[in-house]
Amino acid sequence: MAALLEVKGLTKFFGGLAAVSQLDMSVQEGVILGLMGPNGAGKTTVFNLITGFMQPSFGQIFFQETEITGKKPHIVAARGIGRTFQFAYLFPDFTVLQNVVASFHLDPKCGFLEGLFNTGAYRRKEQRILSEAMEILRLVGLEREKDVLGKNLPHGPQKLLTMARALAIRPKLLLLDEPIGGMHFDEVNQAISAIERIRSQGTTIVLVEHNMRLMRLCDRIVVIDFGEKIAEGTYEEIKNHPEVMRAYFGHEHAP
Amino acid sequence: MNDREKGNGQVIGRYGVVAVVAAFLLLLPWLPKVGPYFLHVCILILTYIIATSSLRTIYVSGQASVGHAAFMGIGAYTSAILSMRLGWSPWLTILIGAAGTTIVATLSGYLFSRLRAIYFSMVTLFFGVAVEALMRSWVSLTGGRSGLVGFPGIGVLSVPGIGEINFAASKTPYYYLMLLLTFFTLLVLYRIERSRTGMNWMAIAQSPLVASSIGISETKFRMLAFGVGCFFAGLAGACYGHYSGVLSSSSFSLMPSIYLVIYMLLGGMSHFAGPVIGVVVLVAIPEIFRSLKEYAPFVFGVIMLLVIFLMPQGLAGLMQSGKVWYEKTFRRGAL
Amino acid sequence: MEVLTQTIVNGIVLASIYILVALGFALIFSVMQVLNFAHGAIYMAGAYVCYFWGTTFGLPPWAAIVMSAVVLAVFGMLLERFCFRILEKDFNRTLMFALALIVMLQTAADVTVGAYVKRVPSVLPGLIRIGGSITMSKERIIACVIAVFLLLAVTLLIKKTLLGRQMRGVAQDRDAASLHGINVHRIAGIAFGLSAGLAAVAGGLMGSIISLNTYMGDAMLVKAITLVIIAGMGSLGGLLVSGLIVGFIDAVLPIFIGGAGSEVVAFACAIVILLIRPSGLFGQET
Amino acid sequence: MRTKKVVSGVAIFLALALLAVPSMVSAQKAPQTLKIGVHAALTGFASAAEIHQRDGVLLTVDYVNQKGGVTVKGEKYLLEAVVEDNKSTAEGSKAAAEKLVYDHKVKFILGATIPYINIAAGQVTEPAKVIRLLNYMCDTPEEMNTKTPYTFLTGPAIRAGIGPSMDYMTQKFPHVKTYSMITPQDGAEGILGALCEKEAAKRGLKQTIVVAWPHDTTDFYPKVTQALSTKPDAILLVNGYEQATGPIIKAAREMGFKGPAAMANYDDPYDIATLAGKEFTAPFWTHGWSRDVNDPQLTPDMKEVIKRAQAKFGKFHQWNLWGWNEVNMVVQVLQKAQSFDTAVLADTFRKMNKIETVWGPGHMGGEKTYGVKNVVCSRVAITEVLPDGSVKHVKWIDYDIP
Repeated sequence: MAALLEVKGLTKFFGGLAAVSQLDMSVQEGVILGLMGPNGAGKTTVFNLITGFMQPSFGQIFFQETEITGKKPHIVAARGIGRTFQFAYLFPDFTVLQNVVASFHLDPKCGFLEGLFNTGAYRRKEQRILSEAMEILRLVGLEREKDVLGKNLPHGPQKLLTMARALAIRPKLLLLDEPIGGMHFDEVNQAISAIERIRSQGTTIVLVEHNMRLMRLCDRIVVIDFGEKIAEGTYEEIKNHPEVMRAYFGHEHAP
Repeated sequence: MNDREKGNGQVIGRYGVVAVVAAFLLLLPWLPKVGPYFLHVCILILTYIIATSSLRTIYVSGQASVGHAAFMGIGAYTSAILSMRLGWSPWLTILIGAAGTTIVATLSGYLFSRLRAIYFSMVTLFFGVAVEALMRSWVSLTGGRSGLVGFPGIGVLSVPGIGEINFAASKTPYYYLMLLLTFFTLLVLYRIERSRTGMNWMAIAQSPLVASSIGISETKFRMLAFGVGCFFAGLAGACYGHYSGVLSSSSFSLMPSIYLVIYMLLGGMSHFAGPVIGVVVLVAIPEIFRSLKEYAPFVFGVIMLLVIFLMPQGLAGLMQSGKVWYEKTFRRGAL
Repeated sequence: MEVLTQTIVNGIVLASIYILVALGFALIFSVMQVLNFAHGAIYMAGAYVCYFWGTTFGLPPWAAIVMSAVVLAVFGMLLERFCFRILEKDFNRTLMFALALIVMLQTAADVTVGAYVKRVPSVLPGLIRIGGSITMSKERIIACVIAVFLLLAVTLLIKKTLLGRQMRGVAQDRDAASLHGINVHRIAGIAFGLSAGLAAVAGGLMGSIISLNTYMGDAMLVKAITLVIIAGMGSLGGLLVSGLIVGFIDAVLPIFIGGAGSEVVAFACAIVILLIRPSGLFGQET
Repeated sequence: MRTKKVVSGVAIFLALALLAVPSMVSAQKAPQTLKIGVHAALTGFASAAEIHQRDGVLLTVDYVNQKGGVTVKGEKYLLEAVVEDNKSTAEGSKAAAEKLVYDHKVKFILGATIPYINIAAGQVTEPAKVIRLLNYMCDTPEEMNTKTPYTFLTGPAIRAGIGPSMDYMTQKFPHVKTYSMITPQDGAEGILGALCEKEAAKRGLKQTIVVAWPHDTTDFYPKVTQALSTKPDAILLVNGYEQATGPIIKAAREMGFKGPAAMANYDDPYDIATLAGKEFTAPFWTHGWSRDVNDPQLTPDMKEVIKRAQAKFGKFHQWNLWGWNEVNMVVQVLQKAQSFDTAVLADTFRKMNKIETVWGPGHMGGEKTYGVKNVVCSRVAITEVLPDGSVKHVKWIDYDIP
């Protein structure tokens, strides 16, 4: 079966040096793919290239057999790729619920005029959106904080909220950039269970993470270092892969 | 139980207030001691309310424009020149003026949408002064510094049923026209802001990055906001032009633009009612202090300073905290 | 021939004064992140204070300029201490305060001395002859010299001295600077005083070249902003170039274009540059 | 937080208190007064001159009232000047006119100077049939025409000065054959340019170029360069005001122009000498007036104004004369017409073939030029600035506008 996301020879230069070079990667429908690598390996750059926040120097990106290379972020999102950011970027002056509701911009395609005349259809749509948004909040376990302003949330819940927001565009592919970075223990559990539930709903996920617990969830793992792919395989295969060892610990045998 | 009663009471109270205000505004021209000059000031206030509220719409989408008066100018001059040169009816030319303004605004809005924050403010500032300089120097078209005169007023409108309304005879028809337009403007702007479009605008204002990650096109929605805002600016400008009967470029230069911003910020940008309050206060109070002659601007300045240092949320914010305080005491009374 | 020379010299004169004003505007922006729209009004106030010292107190012109610079510098520091510092990090209120300041200063000038036609007594009246036919006014030349001297001084101050290094530090990263034990408020105060002082000197010099009026600040504010934008925020060298560009536009174009056409051209240039290079000609790409 | 609320409460109280004050002030009124509206720029760029016109009106009103006011149909009326600021803008002008016409219900408005301000005010006063006395007007057709029967020009007309200036030029500087004209870009430049060309042709002079400068010009070098580029024998300034005229002369001299410079207008010679630099203003003359109270050629009225202005404001400005002139026009017309019906008043005004201006005897004219006989013609002064920077009244020249 054809891959959901196909990345061919992706390359990005910053000035002289290559942040990503000749990266090939394909994500099958319904899997969780882990993108691993030491700091500065170029993981976030790969995300930015896929979602159109950066223009690749070379290479192509296909999503569902159609090329999305260098498309604008909002177009990529409309195609069905949701993402979170390494930092908990959100709408600080919206409540938690509004943060999620805002993300329903793409669905349903509500027209300017419908909104202006506040038609019955429009109101029904907004009602439906509201209930769906609550569902998503329940999924990540934020239903109780729904009326808190985004900026007043602690860091952990903020990260969960960004996940909920990305989920709200009903993505076929979800890119999570360090979804549990900076969370403390029970928040991590919350996040992991959320990710499992998302996956069980059949959403494909690519996630960047150092945390081994999270990596165990992954069906496949791609390891990159200095922008190049050094290994690919299941968690077990990767765990003792010499290249990975060198990349992480500088020598071949595990600590 | 008690609460529900109170709730009903408040609801009734709110509608009561609205009804009273509406009645007042509608009956204003017929009240005793309301002379033509009073109406003139009211018409001025209504014009500025339209302009300032539309400016706020642009700010809601995170675009701090400092050239709004220029767009009023474009509307005013377009309408005036068309009605003068081609002899078209002002009713038509006003609409054309507003439409023309929207086109200019949407195009420039598209170009400017690549700039954010201060850089956007700066480019709008330059656009404003450039337009004003153009109006000033293109004497053959705009009459230059001596101003454009001799274009028709709205004149006589015959409405089946009501009969003939002569706009030239008194200010009352103009007052009602502007009142209607203001109501229309506020209604439309309010609806848009409360609709998903408004939500997208606020989203972009808060974080363009996140907004684009959830599929909101920054360019499109910023253009939309700019277009909508400037449409009403053009409308206000065109109507005012035909009312005043003389246009001079100096009315659309940097300072008028800045005054619109002042009205808005002083009223309180975060509240929809902010611009309305700001304009009413800042236009009405200097009028009361006309007798101070060349010292009058001090009053303006003092009010500004008071608001800046005592009311961070602007006058509207003050109103709200006042309401909160009132409700607190009300509840205390009830218990 | 003489026309050419005079025009060129005049271009340089205007440029130097514009740069003097723009420098202050840029300084405040980069150090405090404040768009000080009142900068033009301060320039106007400088001219009037200078006139005041020169006529009412009968100081010699150069002393009048120095004194007005001092007065305005103090005024600027007070503004920073008691107004802008309070409104810190609130862009809208800062902007509003600047606008209120314009209203207050203009009205003050209007009701005190405004109504009478006046001119700051010039530092060095009279003409000089270059070659046979070319004459030039000494005061324009001297204005240019003073301006250039001040520009050099300020540039050295910013580039070479400890204070300057601290200023640049604050401009780059306020928090980091304060972490390194730099008294950010002190720096901001000094920057504000410096900027106001420069504006005052420019006002004094311009006030002897042209006649005073209470709205002379508006045009100058727009000029300053144009310079800063074309140059790019926080680029000193850029200011030099953009200043010369605008100065020559103002000195040359009106000769050929009637009325206010030259302004249209200048602003159009600014818009185009902004759209092509938002960070200005010399600003570092963000 | 609480304190903040309290303080803001106080602030509002203060604001309200402030509101109360002016209403109280405007409460008391003297009986049997006749209100006269003053429509002057107290703020904005035109204020530099028009504030002094206002002052002139005020001191003249005192003068007239001291003399017992005006007698109409046996009733004595004291004058009261109500001043409104036209803010030097079209809106401001319209608003001020509205205020004067509808709130103060004045029958006379002593008017403004700048074309678009005059025109904007006319939009209000003409329909309301209120008599408006302009100080000055730039001859743009909208300012005065057959549709403005209630607008009068009482100050010296701009076109009156041009001829005399040229005559003086040809007499005193016979070598002058060409001149270039410098004028503000206020919409009148075309009309005035053509007018001057015609006048010049009569006197065998040639107008090489018309240079128009925008109102907010900061540096006049470029415009003067443009004017001097045609190598004229003289420069003729028409229209404009001191803040511009001074720097223009200064620039011309700095660029090495030594020929005669004429201001065919009523700018104050003292101000111009100050701005242009006393040492190198001459040879220069204007139609503004000398302040030398010992000069026998000055009219008694002028001396009276100068004395009173120095007593009242500590300083005389020639725009005080305009104010004085306007008020006395009103008084004369009222006494002649013995009525408050503006139609009658306007009619009487037009018919006055003898009327006293502050500058001497005058009569009505302008029927052929403007279509209405609403222009007061009297005489213009030639006032020269001597090489030492002192000012000398040369002569009076009577004029008539057909």
